[in-house]
Amino acid sequence: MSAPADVRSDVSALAVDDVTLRFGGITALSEVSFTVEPGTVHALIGPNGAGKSSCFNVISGLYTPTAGRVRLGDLDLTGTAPHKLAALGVGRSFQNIALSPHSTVRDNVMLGRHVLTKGGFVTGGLRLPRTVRTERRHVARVEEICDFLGVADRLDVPVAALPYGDAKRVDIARALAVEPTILLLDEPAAGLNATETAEMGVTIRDLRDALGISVLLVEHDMGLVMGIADRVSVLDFGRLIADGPPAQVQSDPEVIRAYLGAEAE
Amino acid sequence: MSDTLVETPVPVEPARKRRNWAKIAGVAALLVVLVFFPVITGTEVAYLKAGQYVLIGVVGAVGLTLLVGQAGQLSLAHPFFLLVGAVSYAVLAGDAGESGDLVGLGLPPLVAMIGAVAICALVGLAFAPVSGRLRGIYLGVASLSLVFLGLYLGQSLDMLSGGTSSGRPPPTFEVFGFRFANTEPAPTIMGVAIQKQQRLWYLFLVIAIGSYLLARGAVRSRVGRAWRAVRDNEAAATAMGVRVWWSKAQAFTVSSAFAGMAGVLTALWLDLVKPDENEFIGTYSITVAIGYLAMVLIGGLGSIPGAVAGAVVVNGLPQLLTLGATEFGWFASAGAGGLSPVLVSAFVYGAAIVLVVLFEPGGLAAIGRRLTSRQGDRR
Amino acid sequence: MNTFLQLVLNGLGKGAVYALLALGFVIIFKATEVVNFAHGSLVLIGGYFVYATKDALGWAGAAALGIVSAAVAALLIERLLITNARNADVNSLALLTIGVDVIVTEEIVRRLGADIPFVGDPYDALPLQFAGLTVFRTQLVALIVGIVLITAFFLAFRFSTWGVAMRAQAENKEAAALMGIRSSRVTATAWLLAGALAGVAVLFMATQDFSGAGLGRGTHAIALIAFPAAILGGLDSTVGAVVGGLIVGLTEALSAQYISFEFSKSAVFLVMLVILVIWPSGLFGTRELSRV
Amino acid sequence: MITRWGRAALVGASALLLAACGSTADTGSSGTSGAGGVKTDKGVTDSTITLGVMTDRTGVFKNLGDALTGGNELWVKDINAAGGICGRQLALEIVDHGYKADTAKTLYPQLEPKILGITQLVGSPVLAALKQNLVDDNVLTAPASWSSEVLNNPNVMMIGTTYDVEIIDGLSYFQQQGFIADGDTIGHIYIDGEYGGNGLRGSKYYAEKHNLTVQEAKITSTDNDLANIVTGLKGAGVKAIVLTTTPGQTASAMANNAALGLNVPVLGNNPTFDPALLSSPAAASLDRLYVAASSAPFSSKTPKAAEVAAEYKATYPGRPANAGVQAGYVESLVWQSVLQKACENGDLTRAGVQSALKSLTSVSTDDLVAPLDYSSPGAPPTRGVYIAKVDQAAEGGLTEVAPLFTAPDAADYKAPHQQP
Repeated sequence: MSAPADVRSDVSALAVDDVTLRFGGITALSEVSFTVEPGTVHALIGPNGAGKSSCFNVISGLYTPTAGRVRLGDLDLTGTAPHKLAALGVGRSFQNIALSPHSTVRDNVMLGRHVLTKGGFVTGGLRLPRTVRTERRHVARVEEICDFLGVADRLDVPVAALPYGDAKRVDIARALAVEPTILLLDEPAAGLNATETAEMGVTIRDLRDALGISVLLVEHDMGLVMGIADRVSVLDFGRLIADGPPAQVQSDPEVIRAYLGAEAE
Repeated sequence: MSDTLVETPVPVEPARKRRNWAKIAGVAALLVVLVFFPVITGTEVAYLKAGQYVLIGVVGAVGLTLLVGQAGQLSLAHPFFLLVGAVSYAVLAGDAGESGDLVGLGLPPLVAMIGAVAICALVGLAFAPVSGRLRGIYLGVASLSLVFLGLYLGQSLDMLSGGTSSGRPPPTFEVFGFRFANTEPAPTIMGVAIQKQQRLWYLFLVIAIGSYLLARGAVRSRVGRAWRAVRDNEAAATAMGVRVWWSKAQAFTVSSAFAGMAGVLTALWLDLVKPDENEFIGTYSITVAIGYLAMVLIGGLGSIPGAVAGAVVVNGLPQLLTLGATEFGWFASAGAGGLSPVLVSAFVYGAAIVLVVLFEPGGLAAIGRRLTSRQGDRR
Repeated sequence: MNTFLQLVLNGLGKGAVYALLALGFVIIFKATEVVNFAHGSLVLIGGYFVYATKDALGWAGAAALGIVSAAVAALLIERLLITNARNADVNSLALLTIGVDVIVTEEIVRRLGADIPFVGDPYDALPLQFAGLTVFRTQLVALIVGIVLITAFFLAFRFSTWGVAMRAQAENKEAAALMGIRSSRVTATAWLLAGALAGVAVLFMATQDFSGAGLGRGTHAIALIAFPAAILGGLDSTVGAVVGGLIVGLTEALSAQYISFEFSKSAVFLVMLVILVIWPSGLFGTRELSRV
Repeated sequence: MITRWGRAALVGASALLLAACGSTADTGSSGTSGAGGVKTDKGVTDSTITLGVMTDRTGVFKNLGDALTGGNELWVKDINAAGGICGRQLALEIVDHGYKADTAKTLYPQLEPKILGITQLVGSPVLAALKQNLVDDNVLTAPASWSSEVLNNPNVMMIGTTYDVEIIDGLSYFQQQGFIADGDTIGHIYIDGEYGGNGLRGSKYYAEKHNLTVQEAKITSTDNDLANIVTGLKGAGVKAIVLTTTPGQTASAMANNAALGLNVPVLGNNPTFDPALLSSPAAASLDRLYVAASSAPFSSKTPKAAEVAAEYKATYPGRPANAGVQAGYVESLVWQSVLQKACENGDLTRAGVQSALKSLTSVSTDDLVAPLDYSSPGAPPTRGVYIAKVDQAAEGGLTEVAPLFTAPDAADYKAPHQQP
């Protein structure tokens, strides 16, 4: 497997560089390093409690690492306030769908355009023709994204009324609406059945191919990961124990031990 | 999310934009009635007065529903901002008073009105460190402190508020030389003289409609989406680039500004700015805080049309019942411990709160939607 | 110095009653996470029954009936309204209790009519003097009753099956249910006890010594002052309720003298505000009211 | 968004409005001649004179409101039995505002066209909110409030003396009795508002004259526990306490005065005492309370007061009995003098009533209050008070300890809106 031919020039590598994270006496991450190459689908896996979420949260700015850096191309993301990441081209989805349940699909996905638009209470409230025109343009783009994710026929439906699988897609659509150069997906297949998981895999590859952006996913589902990832990093007890193409990682003895050990627990 | 409040569910049926002629006709008819209301009431100015009072409620309730319903911050501080708005208007536009011991800057009334709203917005912004840190009921009770503080400050700073004794008269409102007072000769509409009360009606109507449209626009735009996102999930909002603390502070600021405008209108309506004598009964009291909360709850949290309906119930009902009491002899036994208009209104809105929570979290707005079976207001 | 000591005495006496009221908020909150805005109307219901039956039953009988009726009223609110609002979250339920409170308060005040009856016959306005200080008998009795009841609650929380069940439920509702703890019984008991506490409190509140006024709107207002007591202590902490009650009583007494009387109520709320800004869940509260 | 149809509707409505517009000089009627050649405008027909009552029958002052209204109604009954005034029967138009300014503000335009003037208006927030209306419409009003602060309103007809004057007279009495001396400290507990503020003005004036220090304690009308305040006053070593409070607050002040071992004499304004206090837990501690008032108490031996009280009890059994009854009756009695004078002048218009009032220099009210002089606007119409002391044995709980008098300091006192 390889990166698609047409990687966008503005997509840079996301580098996790020697990141250590401690809470009090507990070390959640210990000198973890890996790089998400531009235009690749990169998976971060590991048994429960391996530090996947901690690592994900360091990248998305919720935690500041005790040591080490996170870089996106030339930009140092370490310690950047989380709300600033979207503007820097980082989009993320959530494991347990974090949408506004009573708002429509369109409304939820439009939130992704927040950093791409301007305007406060008064400009928004007045609905000046210019604001309305801009808004219409963004709505069109959002509808396009929703179409891509296969939820275009549900635009006016409140999220609470959607089946779980569709809601997950809306969550990803919202992350894409940020127009990210790197998309962070937190367990995109969690809660999906086998068919839906397979479809999700196809969607992730498709969107990478179509947009030429990088994707970093944290995932439990081995089948999905091995099927779509260009590269896999494996964490165990806060350490990186393997990093390479899926086939190589799959056969790594330490990875097998970690997973079996975890399952034997 | 443990701390979102009840909210208005939007109907499930998808419907493309389709022009609903019945609705258009209804709104047009309503506008005509509102515009000709002074003609309809004619010499029965009391009913016009009641109508003005409802419009004040509309302005305040629209502001509160943005804060409580859209941004998910429970606030009981609305009366405090009404007071700040009323006093600011009197200070900015007023003079030193008969005894010469009041602070008055003598600015043009229109400037004073805008200034009063701006002052309320700033005071609301100053509360951001508290409103951004507390949630749910904790924020509700914390915001109640402002009502107590307002009472204390209103009583202490009588050079601003005029004191609880006699208060101070708010200067007559005027725009570009047009005074909202009785004049000779007066313009007429269909034979009805447009004097002070009729003029105030139009002023209040324009401000209420403006508030309504502004709020509705905001709710449908970027700022409204950010509020709802922060209300429903702060982490997700943050990931989408929303500065959570600012979004919260903004909601409190905006809501305070609406309350401030309602305060200015209250002063003009009463012809008086005067702090209350105690914190339970009065124009800026806890009763009023609960009244405003009732408006937004009854109307359906977060719904702008719902806030209007809530204002009609909470501010309109007691006024109408009182007028009916003298005109038609209702509540004859009120004095002897029977029911009085105020009591009946309190029962109605108390019961309405209970029923809304029990059976229809979407409030009157949801009921209205169901009746007209039209599409939701795309909150 | 005497002035200061006297103020501290006044503050502690009132603080004991605030603590009883705050404990009522806390018990309900621990069991159901609902903040009961209708507590003031439970107080009024208890007081009203004392007033209505005092002549027929004598003070003791009426007091017992008052306590029972406040408890039953609380139970009714829980059974008829709270449990039927299944889809509402806890904040909505708190708002529901505001609606209940408006109705009950208005109705009781209407029923009282022109009367503002005092309900503390056996101990009211018979002060004890020593060393130049005055102890108001109502407050002394309130303090003793408060200590006894609060101690009893602490013991009950720790040792009784109900207390254990309730703590389990407060920790984790699902787990408690799995362990066979019947949630509805625990909840109902919590409301019943909170109502009874309100019924006890009113026996001290509508007195000359405590509030200077009989039963009426003012009694309801006092319950509102107990709100900051519960919140600044931490809504899920029984210790917090006691400490909060005393802080409110002392803040009120001391600020009345050393700042100004009219500031004393604002002072209570400002103290609460400062505490909340520093500790968003109160002094002893543990429940994290936010999550990321 | 202001949608296209929304804009269309707005434009349409505005167009309709413009089409309907016109302009007219709205000439105010200057009165028409009615029966007996008397000029009249609002509230007076050939057969009836209607006066308004804006009272509180459902709010915090419902006891007072009911009693005042009872007094007004008794007077109407009496005067109509005696043939009315100016050949016309008297009628009342009664509205209940529940002590809410917003309700009163709406009720007023409904009431105003029907009445000549107002014979009872309860509630200082209500009076403040209606001040401009009363001036605009020239409605002569007898407020159930005795603050000299409202005398800047030319349409206010004060019945009796004002709170500030009561206190000045009362403190003069205290000094004469030797309770206080120049240089002492006194406490003054007052409700913030028109009532308390006016009472405080009296003690401040007296303190300045006699070098007293006043320990002020501001409370609201719902504060009923004054233990902390009295504790503070005791600490300050006050020789006397002045109260401008509600009866309930008086009870608390008196109870604490005794309980805390302070035991100083206490001076109260007229409204501080209510006979119901005698059956409250504070009853035993009331004996140090002195009340200064320009009107006689409910149980007064004054023949007219006794007659009104008896008539009230017979006519309205079960309605609250307090000094409000006589106060209501006396409000209407003054109106009676005004109306009779206006009738003599042949002018029962609102303006006519105003000028009739200003020509009255000595309105007699059968000794219910001291004679009233309305010829100097802004000044209280009388400065005389009775001093009464609480006495469990006396009917109504008050014994007169000083007959009607005006202290020299009270006579010299310049009320806030008094013309020089």
